[in-house]
Amino acid sequence: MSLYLILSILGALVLLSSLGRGKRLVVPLAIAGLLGALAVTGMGLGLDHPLLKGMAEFDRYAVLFSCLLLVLGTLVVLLLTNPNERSDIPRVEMAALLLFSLTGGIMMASFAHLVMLFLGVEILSIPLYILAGARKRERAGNEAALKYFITGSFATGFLLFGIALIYGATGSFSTRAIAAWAEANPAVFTPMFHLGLLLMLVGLAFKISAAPFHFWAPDVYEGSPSIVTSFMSTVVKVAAIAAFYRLFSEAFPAAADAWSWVIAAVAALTLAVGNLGALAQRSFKRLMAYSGISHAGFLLLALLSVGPGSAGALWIYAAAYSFATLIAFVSLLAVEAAGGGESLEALSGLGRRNPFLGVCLTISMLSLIGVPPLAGFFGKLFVFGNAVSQRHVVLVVFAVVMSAVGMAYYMRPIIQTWLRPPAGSPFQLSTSQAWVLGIATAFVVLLAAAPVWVMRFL
Amino acid sequence: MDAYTVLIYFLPLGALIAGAAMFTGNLLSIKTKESAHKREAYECGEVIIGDARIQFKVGYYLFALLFVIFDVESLFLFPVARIFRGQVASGLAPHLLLDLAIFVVVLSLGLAYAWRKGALKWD
Amino acid sequence: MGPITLDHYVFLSAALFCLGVAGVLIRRNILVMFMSLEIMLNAVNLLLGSIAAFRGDAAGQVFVFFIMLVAAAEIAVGLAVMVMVYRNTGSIDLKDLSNLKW
Amino acid sequence: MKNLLVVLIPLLPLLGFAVSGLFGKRLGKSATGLLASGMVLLSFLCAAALAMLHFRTGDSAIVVNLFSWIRMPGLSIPMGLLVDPLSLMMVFVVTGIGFLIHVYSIGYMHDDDGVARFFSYLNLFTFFMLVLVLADNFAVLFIGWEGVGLCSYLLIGFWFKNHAFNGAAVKAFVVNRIGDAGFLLGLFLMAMTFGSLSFAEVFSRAASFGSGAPAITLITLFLFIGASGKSAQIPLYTWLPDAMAGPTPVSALIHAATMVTAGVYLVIRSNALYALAPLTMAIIAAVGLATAIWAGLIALSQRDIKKVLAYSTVSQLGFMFLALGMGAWSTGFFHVFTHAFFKALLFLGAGSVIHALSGEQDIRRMGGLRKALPVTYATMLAGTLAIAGIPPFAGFFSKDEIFAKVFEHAPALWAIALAGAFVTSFYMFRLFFLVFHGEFRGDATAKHHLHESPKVMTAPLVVLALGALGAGFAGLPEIFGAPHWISDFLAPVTGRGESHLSHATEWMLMGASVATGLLALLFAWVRYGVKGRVPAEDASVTGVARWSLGKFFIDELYDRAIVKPLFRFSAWIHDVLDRRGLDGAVGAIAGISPWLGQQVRLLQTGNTAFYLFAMALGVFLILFVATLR
Repeated sequence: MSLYLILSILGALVLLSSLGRGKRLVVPLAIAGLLGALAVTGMGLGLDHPLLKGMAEFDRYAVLFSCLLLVLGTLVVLLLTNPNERSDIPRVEMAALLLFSLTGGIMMASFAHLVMLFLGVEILSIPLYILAGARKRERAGNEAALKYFITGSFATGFLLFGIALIYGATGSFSTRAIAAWAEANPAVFTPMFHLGLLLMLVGLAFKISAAPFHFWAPDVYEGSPSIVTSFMSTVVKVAAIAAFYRLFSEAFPAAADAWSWVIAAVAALTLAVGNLGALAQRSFKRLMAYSGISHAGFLLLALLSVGPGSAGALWIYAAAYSFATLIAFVSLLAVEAAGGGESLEALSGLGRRNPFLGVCLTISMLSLIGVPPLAGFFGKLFVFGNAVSQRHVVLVVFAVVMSAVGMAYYMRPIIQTWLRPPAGSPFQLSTSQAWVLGIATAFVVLLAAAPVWVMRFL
Repeated sequence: MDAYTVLIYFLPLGALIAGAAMFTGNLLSIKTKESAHKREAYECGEVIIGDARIQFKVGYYLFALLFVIFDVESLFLFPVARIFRGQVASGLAPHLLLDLAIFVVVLSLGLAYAWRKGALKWD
Repeated sequence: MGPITLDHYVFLSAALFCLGVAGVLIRRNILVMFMSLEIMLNAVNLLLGSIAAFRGDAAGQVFVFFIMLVAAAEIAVGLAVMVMVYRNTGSIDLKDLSNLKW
Repeated sequence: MKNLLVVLIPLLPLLGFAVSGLFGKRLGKSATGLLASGMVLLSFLCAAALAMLHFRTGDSAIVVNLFSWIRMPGLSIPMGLLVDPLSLMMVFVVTGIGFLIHVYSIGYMHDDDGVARFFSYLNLFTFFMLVLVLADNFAVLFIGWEGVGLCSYLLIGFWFKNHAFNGAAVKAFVVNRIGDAGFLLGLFLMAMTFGSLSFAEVFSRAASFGSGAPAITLITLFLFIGASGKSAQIPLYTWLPDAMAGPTPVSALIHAATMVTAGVYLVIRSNALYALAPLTMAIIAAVGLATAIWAGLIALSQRDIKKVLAYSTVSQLGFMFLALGMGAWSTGFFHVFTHAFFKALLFLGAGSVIHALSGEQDIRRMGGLRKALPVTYATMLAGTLAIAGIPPFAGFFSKDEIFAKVFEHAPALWAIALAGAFVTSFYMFRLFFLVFHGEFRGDATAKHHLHESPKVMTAPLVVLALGALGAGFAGLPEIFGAPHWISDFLAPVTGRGESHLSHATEWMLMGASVATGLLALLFAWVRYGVKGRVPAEDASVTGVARWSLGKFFIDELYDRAIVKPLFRFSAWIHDVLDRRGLDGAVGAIAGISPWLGQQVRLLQTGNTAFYLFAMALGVFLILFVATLR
């Protein structure tokens, strides 16, 4: 049974169970299901089996990214069990929507056919349009949902037009057939092919919030409930970059001349916008939104240097980024629950209000900066190393300078946490939050041991 | 004379006919002053009641949305209809029926959900 | 003038797509923007359908089904969001929704 | 046994960090202080035991591989520690002087609420510094490098409690990270060129490249950018004076004795690479000399006691790099060694003065403190004589050795460096006389409050003063016939530098530098000791009217011809070039990035129509450029 089926049946079950009694058991059920799915995937069952007549393929790349997505998804669903979580949509329905969205993400990591890519993108996005506005009565939530919807559909339009043009040029939707066509006609890329390629790139660049298609991200991140934002900035970003890499490394490697310059330009712009924009933020949530944009830039660097080892680098970077980001959002949730707001000042003296949280947050920020020996350092090491070996030295230098700027704003939460007087009395974390924090922090620390394993697996 | 040449003749001809009709109408009709009555919508001579732009109940949108989704879902039945004869000939009819049944069950589950959530209640 | 070729369809759908984009960019009424988004998607449908027809390949037409279905689901969510916004703010003008910024 | 000792050296401060960080509140102030100091002392003793056990027998190095950290095709990095003469000496400096500063902090921070936090940071810093010096490859070194930076920021910000995290701190981060970026690029290049980051492998593989190979020049340049960030060299020095906002023991430990010398250590450690890159060496010498003079000139007109010392640190680091630029590795290290003693002493003395004056740092409000603070006075005198290069204090020997090396390679540079030494001696004695001689210039309450610091603070001062007096004898010049202990000890790492100067020349050089130091002392004495001038007067032009002929004609001539222009020049450098020019230029990224960030932020108008428009514009631009290609 494929992962898609497991997850969508799980989602449907959770949704339908909201009608009956025993709702309390539903979210634990969902978590158990997710862990089961993770076990099935992690053991490599169904590895390299084409699914749906070759429209999807669980190769090693897909398995690795699916595991990451499943772990992240499980952690976010686990956060849902926190009793303080407030929304106008029943928790069970939120869990179901998250599961559906996760299914879409996994489709994006494992597609071998553009229909699956399109369906994955949409299945990922549509539940999120709803979730972004989960707090129906708050204008911020309304605005976030609407902005996300309009910009998202706009981008989908470009993606689809691109797909249609690629189909027109190559006569197929299958990534293999497209790659074969591109290889067979290396010199004469028709304008149709070229245009389709670039439009698809635009559509996916929107999903990872790369500049100049990033404008939605800060507003939507800010307006959505923090728990949804944590999902968007981890699962969605990982799924989008996984799809991006999969598409360009499998379907269009032969046409690299046609797209690598665009990626380079977009990456540079994204790095600048993300890092500089974060510098000027006063809200921690918005700061993390810009941090997400800047890391999209770093992730694009991995895309730029497609070759042996680049998929592993991408995975390590994505995992390091998303676990650290998840920690930041759990901190935000905990501080919000303790009566603080979303501003940086709300983190004041966090180290004394809850030392465990303070330490986890500090580790997360240090990993995002790229301090060794945390996971973020290895992500940067491999991504930069690959890019340098592909002769993108200027871009790497720029990226390193921008990560220097990054240090300035990632230090601000740390400074707030340890050097400022407490903004309130000490508080307890809820059990689920403590678990999520512990697990995510363990990943941030232990992923340092993973590179060898990941590289060998891929 | 191919398809486009016809178009070239038709465009001015159409414009001419429409213009002529309006022109003769203008010549023949009786001129009246502007008045509130004159600016009213024409409803076959009846006196109109109320504004045409009224607010619909939100429930109407719910129905409309549900209808649209289920309506469009039925699209997927068309390709099945297209290959049905061939499948039956090759003895795969039971498989096909099973697939269709699953499809319909999933749809009806969705409908049941909407129903239980009270989306189908008019008030 | 020769027979109508695939290129004609490509240009037609490209023009339609651009119209949709222009509509989204110019209009401020959310409902009209939704319609423009639909025009963009329909341009894609037209393109896929005509390519499929010219190539004699059903895949493109099946893709159209998927697009129509997903578009319906998407727009249903979009309309729901719009209704929610209207209930809270009493407006479906995009200008009125710009409180999240900087 | 030896391996255990090696591991214990960094581990003990880490343990101290954990304990005082977790249980500091419960232990109480003095217990935390004792614990933190004790841990550093223990790791000093471990190092001493190691030296006794191992280095007496003449072996050169111990390598301890803890575990394999990164292992992939083409690159494997062990988590390894290396103890060789160079790192052992550094460990002694870090733990020895670190211990004294810890002890001093018990007294200095006594009234502060965050004592436990303070000591846990200090211990963490010591841990990272030890990792830095004990690393056996560049990656581990980089961990320590980043770690000390992090602790340094935490400690600078220690008293920033109620202030917003301001632009200056952002600047400090960014300036430092520009250096780190250079370091990191150097590492990448190194990994690519040599396929390894371990010291031994890199150095042995580099030998086959030959002198002046572009790859090596590039690597060494990048590493030097990193070094100049950490060690505050032109143009990346501007963060160090700002860092003085932290507590004074921090300035002594991190921003004078240990962390800022990490850059010097890096270059000495990589001497096998630098020896192959003559171009980089020339750049280092030029940057070092320029920094030495430049920072010295700025120090002339500073009025904050810690700022004077900060610029003096920058200037002394410049002298160290000058030595390194001459290829005199052990000489550079010798100056690191002596400088650690006298600069830590000067900072702690300044701290004692500030403590006595309840936080006053402006030297115009000091004066005549020698009676109230006798111990501080005496020890500060030792420190000042040492930095001014008056024999037999420590600074004389190391500075003299630098000058001899410079003279040997480039006599012209020697003359400039000598001028730098004059400036050094002058501003230090200016500070000394202004603070301790003359009449007290503060208000009555401050005068009433004056008191000598407690024993726990003065004891480290005395020990350091003995160090400032005696440390120089570890490296006696060849002409005295005694062995040059430091140079001999370091020889396995740095090689043995040969001197080709005749004895007569050496005597001449020594005489010149002593004379320069004494001359500056004399000028400062006349100006600030006898005539009791205060900086405020110097700056005002009306003072010109009160000049009269015939009193001290020579003094006035000197005043008019040299001192005034010098002061003006100094003020000009500080105001125009330093504040607006260099600071602005370095801060090009640093200063401009908050502004750019603001622009990016304002671009986010909240208007969805604009977002859509931006997306469409992006698509259009991409397609447009694609058609042009």
